[in-house]
Amino acid sequence: MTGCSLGFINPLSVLENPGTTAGDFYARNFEKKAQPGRVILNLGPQHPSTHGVLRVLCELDGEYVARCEPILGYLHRMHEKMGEVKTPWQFLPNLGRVDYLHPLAWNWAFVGAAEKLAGLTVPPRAEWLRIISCELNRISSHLLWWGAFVMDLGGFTPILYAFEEREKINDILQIITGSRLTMANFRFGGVCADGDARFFKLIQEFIPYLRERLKMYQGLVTDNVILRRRLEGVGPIDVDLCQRYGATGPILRAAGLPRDLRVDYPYGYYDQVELTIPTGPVNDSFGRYLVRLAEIETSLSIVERALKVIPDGPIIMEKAPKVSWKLPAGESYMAVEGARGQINVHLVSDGGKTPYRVKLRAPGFSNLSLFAEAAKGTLLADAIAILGSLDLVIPEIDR
Amino acid sequence: MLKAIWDNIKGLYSLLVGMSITGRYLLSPVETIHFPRQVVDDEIMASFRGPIQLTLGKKDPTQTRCISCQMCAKACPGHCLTVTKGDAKAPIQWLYDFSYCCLCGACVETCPTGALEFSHKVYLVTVSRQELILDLLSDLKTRGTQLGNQIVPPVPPAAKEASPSVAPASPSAPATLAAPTSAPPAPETKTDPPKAAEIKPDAAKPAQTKEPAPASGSTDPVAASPAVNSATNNPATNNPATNIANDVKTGAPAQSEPKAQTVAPQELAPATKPETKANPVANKKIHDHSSRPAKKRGHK
Amino acid sequence: MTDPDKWLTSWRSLGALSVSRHDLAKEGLTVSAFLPLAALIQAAQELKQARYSLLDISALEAKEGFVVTYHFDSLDQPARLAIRILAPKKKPLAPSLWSIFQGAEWHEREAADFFGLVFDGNPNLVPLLLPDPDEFTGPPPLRKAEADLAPVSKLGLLAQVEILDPDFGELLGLAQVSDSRGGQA
Amino acid sequence: MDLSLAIFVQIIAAVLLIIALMVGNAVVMVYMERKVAGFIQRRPGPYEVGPWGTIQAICDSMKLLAKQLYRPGNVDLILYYLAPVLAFFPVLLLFLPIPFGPWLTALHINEGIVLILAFAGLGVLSNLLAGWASNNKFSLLGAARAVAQTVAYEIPMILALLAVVFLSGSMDLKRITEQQGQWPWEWNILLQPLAFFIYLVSLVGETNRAPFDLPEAESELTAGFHTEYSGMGFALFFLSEYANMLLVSFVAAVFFLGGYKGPIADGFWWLFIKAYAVMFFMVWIRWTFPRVRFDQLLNLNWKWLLPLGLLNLWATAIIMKIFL
Repeated sequence: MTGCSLGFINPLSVLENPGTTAGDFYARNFEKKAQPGRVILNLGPQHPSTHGVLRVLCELDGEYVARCEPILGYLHRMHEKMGEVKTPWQFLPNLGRVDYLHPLAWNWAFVGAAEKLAGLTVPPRAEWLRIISCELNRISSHLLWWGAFVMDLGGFTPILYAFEEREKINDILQIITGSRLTMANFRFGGVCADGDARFFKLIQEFIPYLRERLKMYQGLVTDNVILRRRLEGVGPIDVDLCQRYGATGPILRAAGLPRDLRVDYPYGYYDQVELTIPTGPVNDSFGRYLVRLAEIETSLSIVERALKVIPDGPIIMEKAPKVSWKLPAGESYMAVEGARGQINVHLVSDGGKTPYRVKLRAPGFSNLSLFAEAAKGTLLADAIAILGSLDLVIPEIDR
Repeated sequence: MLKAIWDNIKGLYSLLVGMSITGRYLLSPVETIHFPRQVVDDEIMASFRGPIQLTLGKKDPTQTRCISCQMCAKACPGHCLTVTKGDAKAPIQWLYDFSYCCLCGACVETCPTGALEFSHKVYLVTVSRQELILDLLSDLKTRGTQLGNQIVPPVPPAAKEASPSVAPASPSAPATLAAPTSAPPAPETKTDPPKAAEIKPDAAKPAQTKEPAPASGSTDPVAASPAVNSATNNPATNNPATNIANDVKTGAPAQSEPKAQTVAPQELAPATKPETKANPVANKKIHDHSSRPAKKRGHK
Repeated sequence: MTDPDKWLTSWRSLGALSVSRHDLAKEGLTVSAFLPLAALIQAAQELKQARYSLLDISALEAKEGFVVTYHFDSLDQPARLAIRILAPKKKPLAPSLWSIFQGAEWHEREAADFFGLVFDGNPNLVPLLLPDPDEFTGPPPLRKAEADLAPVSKLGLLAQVEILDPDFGELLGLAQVSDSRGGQA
Repeated sequence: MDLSLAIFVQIIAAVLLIIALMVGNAVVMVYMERKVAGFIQRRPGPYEVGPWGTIQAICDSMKLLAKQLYRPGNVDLILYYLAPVLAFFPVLLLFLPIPFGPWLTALHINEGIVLILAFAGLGVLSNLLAGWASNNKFSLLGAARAVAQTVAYEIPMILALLAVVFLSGSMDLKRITEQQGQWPWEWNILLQPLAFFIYLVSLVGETNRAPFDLPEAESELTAGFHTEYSGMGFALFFLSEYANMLLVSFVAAVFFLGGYKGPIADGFWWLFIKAYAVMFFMVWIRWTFPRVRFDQLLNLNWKWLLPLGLLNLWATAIIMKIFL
């Protein structure tokens, strides 16, 4: 306690001698390169606008972010070690928890890698069920991103509207996956539960309903002049930046390159589905916003097409691998187009009970790495807008 | 300069459009379900994968189909299951530690005799980890006796997955050790016979509104009484409407958003002591997770 | 000449230890090669000019040493390839690609966290995902016990391999094999 | 105006009444804001406590009253505790000149608007002190923003009110109300629509309400200048924010919507209805729009509202010269 004298404490005392902040290891490490006259600010890990537990150390020059560095590891659970300790079948529930916004893409990546390695064939009905559930999951992930992004910019209501739609998708996906968030219904060689009549009826009702709601979103948020002014020209990310940092997904597409794994390396039955890849008119935050909303429309058309074509039949191959199934020796690299970009699993097995090495490549990891360069010299409010436009899910970044 | 003025006027118009939308929603009905008084439609919960439970015996519903072959205990990634084999094939104690379970379904899919299935219990809440160690045998007995008085039509070979969504609330086993029973244990619950009829969504029969919770005092939501002989007060009292014997509906009206059936606002049942019967093996060392021996992790 | 062949010839000129061709559908790669440590920077620069971007750096520990796989993918057409280096167990050192692909900084820091590799040239080699050294001083988590290590040939990293460097072949215990399926795994 | 004993007793009674009004208004406003926010977001809002959740706000204030006054470590003591008090008391003075009825005015002076505008600027001093004293970088940023914003939005507010003063020829609030008729088409809003629009925008900016709530922008500065306050300190800040809102709505009602004059029977109830209508509009805006960026906020003010205000004044003067 500083006594009750008129203790005039100058919170800016840090400016004269930067080395004095208590800070932890990372703050001290970050501060070595700080210039005097700058405030070191901790955005996170407990901060309302970092989705999950992300910490960004910023060096502020007034309101401008002179230099920043994201600090990771607050949500690190070491899924890759669990992959090496559990049998492939037991590792499946982990994949529902690596990225809880688009878990079915992670399921597909791991199960696809194992199927490619072991040469398992998946019956057609299961392939179409996979496409339907994965695309619906992508829509629910984009909806949550949309709500959270507008909340970062100050609008509190849209996220509640987005959650109404998410509830409907969760009701649909709960029929075949049994859970509403950490879904893990993919099995080696197929899917574990079949969609009954109610499942298809709910989807039939959901598609026109969501198209109707997207028009409302357009009026409420997309055309809103305050949002436009907050996003246009903020945080331009061009193709060179994407190439140097390995950013993929909506960020690369907003930069103008129509790169989509569902078209470049068609896995499952994606080659039987014609797919228009939306690329952003402009490569700033508003371009990324428009690309993701257009992707919701693409996913809806894919689900519509799949509903017409899905055949009857088994949902899993005959002698599907059981819990103690062993992966054959070899290496396989499966890439799946997740909501945030390329989800790649590098599966290496020496034929033992558990895989030898499971490398999970998260799209958010590379997308976030370019934030330090994209947010240099912007206002603090713009840095938060760029962070939101990257659609980050911290658990998948930390794995 | 003129263009700037025109932009601002268009901007003003977009603000008004935004306000008209929120204004319209201001007057439209509320979308959320008010939990204690309304419950999410059972048709939605029918496919929910809750904590696992033993399936009812074919001939005698209180007997389990488990032959204690330990296949599930080996398969479980979280080491949640402990099955102790009695002299006969049937197990004498079946412990399931829900605090380590990740609901992956490995046990359900590897069980050779189909003795395990997912329950649809959503409202399972306890005060301590100790109470999450559920004794599935006693839970099976209570559910079995629950159905004892209704002749169970042979379960049609509906898909194993769509098991009858029966999770009747029933107080725990009758005999009490010391804890004073505040409510007569013998419930006269009015439960409809759980016809495992396939849910036909399009039949336009109006859904029966759920009659209020059975008149008997205790609507103990945790169907399986905690195995450990702790006479702790069973905490989950503030959600009475949870495991009411939900009859299988024949045709929920076909609108899409989750129909909430309003439960008559009956008084919240007073908290009853879980009368755990003097369990002979209660003090036997149950599967102790605190030690988590490292060698188990290796799976070599 | 298709892209993969172009790379095979350029890697051969860089003195690749072994070059192998993969079937895209099964293993998700078109071509891959084991490069000596010195040639890594040069190969990465060539890939950057050809508009390739670095997807990830996947390290794993084998009996002979650390196999660090760099996965690249082109921005223009689907052509995913991988460059591997074999860092010896004794001094797990690898050159950093940070100067070419800035995104590599985090991937390298993650590999350093999990395997204890050192990437010289990485500007900020402090732990990325694991707690900072004051709190966490344990061994790198993904290292395996000696008994569990498997030889590289057994891990199937060498589909239709063509060994170019003889002592690299002995190191991996593979005979001098031209284009047939490599290794007696 | 000799300050005789009667006047003195009248002012003391008025101040006590005003404190009761402010506390009552805070409770009603908290309830209204949460209910309107709820229904816009299609959820019921407060529901449990009391019939339809009416006494939820009262229970919240009881909770805030009973909460521990947590104070971070190296905080500047004197300024830290002075800030909430300074936020609350100036607003008391602002309610004195407001004419609640033909004879129901706490302090009837003929320059009511000068008193109001003079003390309105004092509120921002408490934001600055709070931001500076709580030794938290986020609140410091919030305080700096609050000062710039309030100073900026004072001027268009004055210009808008000045236009009405031009029209009615006097600064006495009672006279201004008297000149407006009972029926809506006789109110000043029709004579000065542009002034009303400018006033509306600047009152949202003046009271730091969304979409201009930069000083306590949750997603950037966690809670701006009152991050480090809990319990009664936080309650005082909220009380003064809602009191400011009530005040600027009263001024809007008096100047543009005919004060206590209403279609059937004049009286203070009309003043309250109009004030709460303006406040409903402010709450409605808050839950619809995202937040503007700080430089856009100031650009809007200095480059658009100020010129418009001057233009409006100039036009009013010309028209009055020619026609009246």
